[in-house]
Amino acid sequence: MIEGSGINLSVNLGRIKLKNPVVTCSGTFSSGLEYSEFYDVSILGAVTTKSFSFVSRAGNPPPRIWETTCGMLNSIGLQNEGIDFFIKNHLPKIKSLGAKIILSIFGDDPGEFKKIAREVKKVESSLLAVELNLSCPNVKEGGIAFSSMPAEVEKITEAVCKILEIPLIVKLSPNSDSIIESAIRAKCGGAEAVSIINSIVGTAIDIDTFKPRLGNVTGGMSGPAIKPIALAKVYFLAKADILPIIGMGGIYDWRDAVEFLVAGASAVGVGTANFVDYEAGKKIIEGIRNYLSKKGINDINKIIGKAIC
Amino acid sequence: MIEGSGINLSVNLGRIKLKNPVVTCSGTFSSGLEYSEFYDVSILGAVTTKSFSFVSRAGNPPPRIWETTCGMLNSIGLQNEGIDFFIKNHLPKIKSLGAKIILSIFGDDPGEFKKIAREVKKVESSLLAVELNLSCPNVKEGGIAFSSMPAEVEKITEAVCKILEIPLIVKLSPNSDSIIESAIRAKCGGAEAVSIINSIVGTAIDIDTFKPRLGNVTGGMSGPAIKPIALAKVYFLAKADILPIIGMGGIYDWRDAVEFLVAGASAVGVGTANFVDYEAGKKIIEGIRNYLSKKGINDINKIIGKAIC
Amino acid sequence: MKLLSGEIISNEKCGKGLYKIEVFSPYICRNANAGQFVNVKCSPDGILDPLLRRPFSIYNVEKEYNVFSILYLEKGKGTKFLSDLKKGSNLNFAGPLGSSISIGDRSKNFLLVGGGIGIAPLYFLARTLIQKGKNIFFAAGFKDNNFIEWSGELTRLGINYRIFTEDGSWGDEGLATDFVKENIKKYKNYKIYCCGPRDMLISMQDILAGKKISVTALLEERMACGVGVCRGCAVKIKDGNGSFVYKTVCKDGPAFDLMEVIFD
Amino acid sequence: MKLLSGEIISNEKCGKGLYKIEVFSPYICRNANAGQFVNVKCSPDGILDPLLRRPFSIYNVEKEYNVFSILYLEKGKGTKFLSDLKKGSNLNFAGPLGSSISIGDRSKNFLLVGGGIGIAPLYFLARTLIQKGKNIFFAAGFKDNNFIEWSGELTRLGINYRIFTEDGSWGDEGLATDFVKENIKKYKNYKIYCCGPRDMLISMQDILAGKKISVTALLEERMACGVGVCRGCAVKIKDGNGSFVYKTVCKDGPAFDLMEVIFD
Ligand SMILES: Cc1cc2nc3c(=O)[nH]c(=O)nc-3n(C[C@H](O)[C@H](O)[C@H](O)COP(=O)(O)OP(=O)(O)OC[C@H]3O[C@@H](n4cnc5c(N)ncnc54)[C@H](O)[C@@H]3O)c2cc1C
Ligand SMILES: Cc1cc2nc3c(=O)[nH]c(=O)nc-3n(C[C@H](O)[C@H](O)[C@H](O)COP(=O)(O)OP(=O)(O)OC[C@H]3O[C@@H](n4cnc5c(N)ncnc54)[C@H](O)[C@@H]3O)c2cc1C
Ligand SMILES: Cc1cc2nc3c(=O)[nH]c(=O)nc-3n(C[C@H](O)[C@H](O)[C@H](O)COP(=O)(O)O)c2cc1C
Ligand SMILES: Cc1cc2nc3c(=O)[nH]c(=O)nc-3n(C[C@H](O)[C@H](O)[C@H](O)COP(=O)(O)O)c2cc1C
Ligand code: FES
Ligand code: FES
Repeated sequence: MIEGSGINLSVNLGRIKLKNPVVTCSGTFSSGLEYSEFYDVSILGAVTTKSFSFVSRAGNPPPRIWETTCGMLNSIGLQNEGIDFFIKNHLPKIKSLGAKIILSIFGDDPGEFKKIAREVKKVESSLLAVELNLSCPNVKEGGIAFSSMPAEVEKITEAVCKILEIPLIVKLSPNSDSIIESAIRAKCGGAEAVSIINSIVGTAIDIDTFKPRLGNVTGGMSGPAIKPIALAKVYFLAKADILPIIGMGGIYDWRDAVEFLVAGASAVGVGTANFVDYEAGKKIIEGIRNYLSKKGINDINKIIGKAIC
Repeated sequence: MIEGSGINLSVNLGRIKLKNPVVTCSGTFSSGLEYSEFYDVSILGAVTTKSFSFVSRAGNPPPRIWETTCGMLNSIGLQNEGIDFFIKNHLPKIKSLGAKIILSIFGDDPGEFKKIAREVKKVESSLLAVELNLSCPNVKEGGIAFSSMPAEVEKITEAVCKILEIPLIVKLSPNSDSIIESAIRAKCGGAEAVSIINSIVGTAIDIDTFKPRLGNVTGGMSGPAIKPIALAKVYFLAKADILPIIGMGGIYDWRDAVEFLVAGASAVGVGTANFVDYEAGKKIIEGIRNYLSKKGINDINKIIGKAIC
Repeated sequence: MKLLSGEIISNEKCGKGLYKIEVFSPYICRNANAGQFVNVKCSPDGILDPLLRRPFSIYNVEKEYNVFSILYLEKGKGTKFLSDLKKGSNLNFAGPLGSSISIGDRSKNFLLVGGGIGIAPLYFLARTLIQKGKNIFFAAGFKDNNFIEWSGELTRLGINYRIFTEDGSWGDEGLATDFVKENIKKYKNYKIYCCGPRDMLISMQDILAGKKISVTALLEERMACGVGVCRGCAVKIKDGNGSFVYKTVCKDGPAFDLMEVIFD
Repeated sequence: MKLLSGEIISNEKCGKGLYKIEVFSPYICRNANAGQFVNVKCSPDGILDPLLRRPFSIYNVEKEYNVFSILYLEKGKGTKFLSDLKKGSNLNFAGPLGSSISIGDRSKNFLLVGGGIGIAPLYFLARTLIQKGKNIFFAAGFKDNNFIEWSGELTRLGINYRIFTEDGSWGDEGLATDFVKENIKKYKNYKIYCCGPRDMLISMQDILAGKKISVTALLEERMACGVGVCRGCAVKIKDGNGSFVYKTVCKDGPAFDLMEVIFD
């Protein structure tokens, strides 16, 4: 059902070739192993792993989750077991499932990014691409992400680019004005594509205790509530025509995914939706295919950016 | 029920004294006349009018409204009959209802703001305050608001401040990094308080026609979906302790209102909620009073900013 | 206009995705006039998806029983919620909203042209006209025979009517507007009211261009407030100076002089 | 673990805001073990408020009928939605999630200490232990007598139990934990399982400090995914080096060695 039927779903983001435009969002799919119990994750365009740092990180104090109206806040704080753990434990398993992998990495400074890249170097042929998470809103309370410092974006991208041969994706933040400038710098640094958006800074407060609902005071907001905001960011960046875009933020079903493609994203990321509908990724791929088939469109590339005027 | 009971609900934002902290958001309550059919609008802390410009404005082409998940986009484009119409037609009526009035004004440049201010001067004793809308996201497609140019914020505030004696509120945009800087400049210019947030730039696209859902391509997002984002902006600005804040963005019920107060807002604005529950303003005042009474708190000022650490 | 809660007396299917809901409300029955609508909260208490209220024309008012009704098509999540509501539970709505159609004493003959669910407000109008002893012809056009079960209600009015369907499965094959076009001479002294899809209204404009027949259309537009404050439901209306102004469907309308409406 | 849809066999009130829902699911009945939970979508198809699934312990499994059940308290909008679900409609849930409690052959005697709705997973555990021929004592503490209707189910298990209520309106006045404290010597050779409010678990830690009695607690934490991918449901667990690691309630738990849990 997914393959065949004469409709082309494959997209290219520079050197990154995806058999269909649906990837998972970093941090919402782990390395794909859990969800592989619900469906064959190799049908996805790619699995984007959660962000790994050089050494393991404990993450933020709980509570880490707060549900908001049609959205959620998280302050996970990049809890992860470190890049070596990923390489030794997750990578062989997820590879054996046949999934294409985008590895998300995160560092506190350009130096840490380089150190991770050197580790990744050893297995880069097993990976489709590396995504540089320059935009986590959860590290410090309201902390500034690299993504809002365009010069840093270029520096880090360039540094990693010198080490790795596989394509780089730069993940940018909606929490600053500088998406376009940062995308330009990412391109200068050698990136192949950008992912937008990471979660939006938000908070919630308990009116009985007067304490924040999250251990880390603020968190990153994601889910259907933020879709119109994410879509506008994608639309404007696509219009600026700098690098291919993986669009994400609030995608819940295939209609949302198509909307991002039409707005100019070359691929889409499914995040929070995975928590609500464990089969979201699969259903979105099927939905896109049916949509194209009903519309008599034989190539997904024909709708990408169609709304841009 | 609303008055009496020994609980103090009155708050001061500099020279602006409100009998309770609940005001309406500009553009969501017109001048209060329609809603006065649902309840006595004089019970509100104040009615903030929609934004008036010097001469009338036709507004943006329809469609102007799109519903999003737990929120909405609008691209009204500041349709209004001009400041003279307000002064001659709305002002006498809303005054006769006993409502306190915050007049929102909007201009294309400092010159227009001055011209409006000179008209307003004639009736300023009838007004509680003037709100300078420096942050409408709907004027141009993705247009830059004054609010993202701190120097302009100061210039306009100062210009109006020289003309009017009544307090000024400056309404800022969430669509830029510069809220804190703009608030500082607003203070330098002589403002008494800031209102945050105006609506957030967003869009939606019709996947059948590939056209944007709004005549103006992008619009301003409002409603419950944006609450966590607005609350974080209020929290950080309150922490910076520059000017008193009227907090708004997604407030739907009294719990939301209390959350904004606890986060550091000295007053709250009710916007989109008016469209869903025509009595929202009234219910929120009652809800806040009951909450304080149940908690045994006799003065609302005791909870303002309680969450700031 | 008031924010109200009324008991649902019945909520029954009368076609594919077509329902009629009857609600107890003395206030609406006392105050509503043809052309007005109610704005309905289409989610349970405390649930905000869908967020905005949904506008529905008042389809009928039965003063004897203090019951008014809405005829509606299931389209999306709001109307899905409505169709699941059980008899005996309460409907949260506000109304009557919009301006009433004022029926002068001068006109005697009325032609009502409805397309699809657009027949809903015209039904209330027809009942009002009957009470005033007017002469009415009702031309109703549909895609197919989905409204056939409903048509009993039309028959019971005892007025002259004709049904047109695009697929010919019920009544005459064709469009109600084609019928109007062919017979327009007959309706010179009629006042015309129409409600239906945009294309139908545009056809009516074409047919009536230069004809000096009074024609009122009931318009639809996406709404946020429903009470005239947000300016969301703007439609372009000619202003006499060759230019236009934006008027609100929810407050200035839904009824407008069709020849003044600019569709673009 | 699977994403499932199962017919609701019954959904009945058994106390103020307390309900038991029975759902047909051969898969859950085949695969679920004590300590596991299901993650339930608590809004209609296409409606996203509330957005996230709600976790509920599996309360009972009746293999003969392929029916499992959840005992739940109405708290907010998710559980309100649940309580409105009608028999014959379908429940959208995923499970069984979390790790199973493994019951070794060595232990013979089990003390179960439940507080409030915390008795739900312990009930399934008790049934499992009974099947294995274990000796069980169930100490259940409540605020008031709201669970009195439910207690018939406990009686029918035919095990020894005692009920404590804070207001003395049912069973003995007092806390289940005070009972455990006073009688701790009796339970030296017991394995203890407890589930209930945070304060109860902290009391249990105090009571058992230094006692070398094996005690397992079933924890709760706000969840996003429920399957171990988001790290949202983190709890602090001692790591042996005097430090701690964050473990997930949804995958590593919900059952943890209580003496290793750091509440701060
Ligand atoms: C003045 C007026 C009177 C109406 N009278 C009737 C009636 O008597 N019977 C009936 O079946 N329908 C009527 N409609 C249309 C009705 O409001 C929509 O079908 C309904 O809002 C769809 O809601 P939904 O959630 O099911 O669909 P969705 O498609 O999920 O709605 C999404 C959004 O679009 C808006 N919307 C969708 N369709 C329309 C439309 N045609 N006009 C305006 N807004 C729309 C909704 O209000 C909502 O904000 C009327 C509309 C207006 C403006
Ligand atoms: C492993 C586990 C097992 C549980 N088993 C049961 C059970 O058998 N019976 C029962 O009645 N309840 C149980 N709970 C608690 C149940 O999940 C909450 O009562 C329910 O989520 C409340 O949802 P709501 O929408 O009604 O309330 P709301 O307060 O509106 O919920 C808001 C948010 O908080 C979360 N939340 C609220 N209370 C809790 C809680 N106590 N623990 C975790 N998250 C919470 C919700 O999931 C949601 O994201 C269990 C919780 C966990 C973690
Ligand atoms: C629980 C959670 C954890 C996340 N962790 C990461 C992460 O480790 N790295 C990253 O780049 N983005 C992370 N994100 C952001 C998502 O990848 C995505 O950009 C964002 O959630 C918006 O998409 P959505 O609305 O579809 O979830 C996380 C999001 C959530 C909800
Ligand atoms: C339909 C609509 C029109 C608005 N018009 C104005 C306006 O004229 N001036 C202004 O300062 N803000 C305007 N706003 C923004 C609101 O005042 C408010 O800042 C924003 O909607 C966030 O609050 P909410 O989520 O409670 O609606 C408008 C918002 C809406 C929804
Ligand atoms: S819907 Fe707000 S003015 Fe008509
Ligand atoms: S809820 Fe996601 S890891 Fe537990």
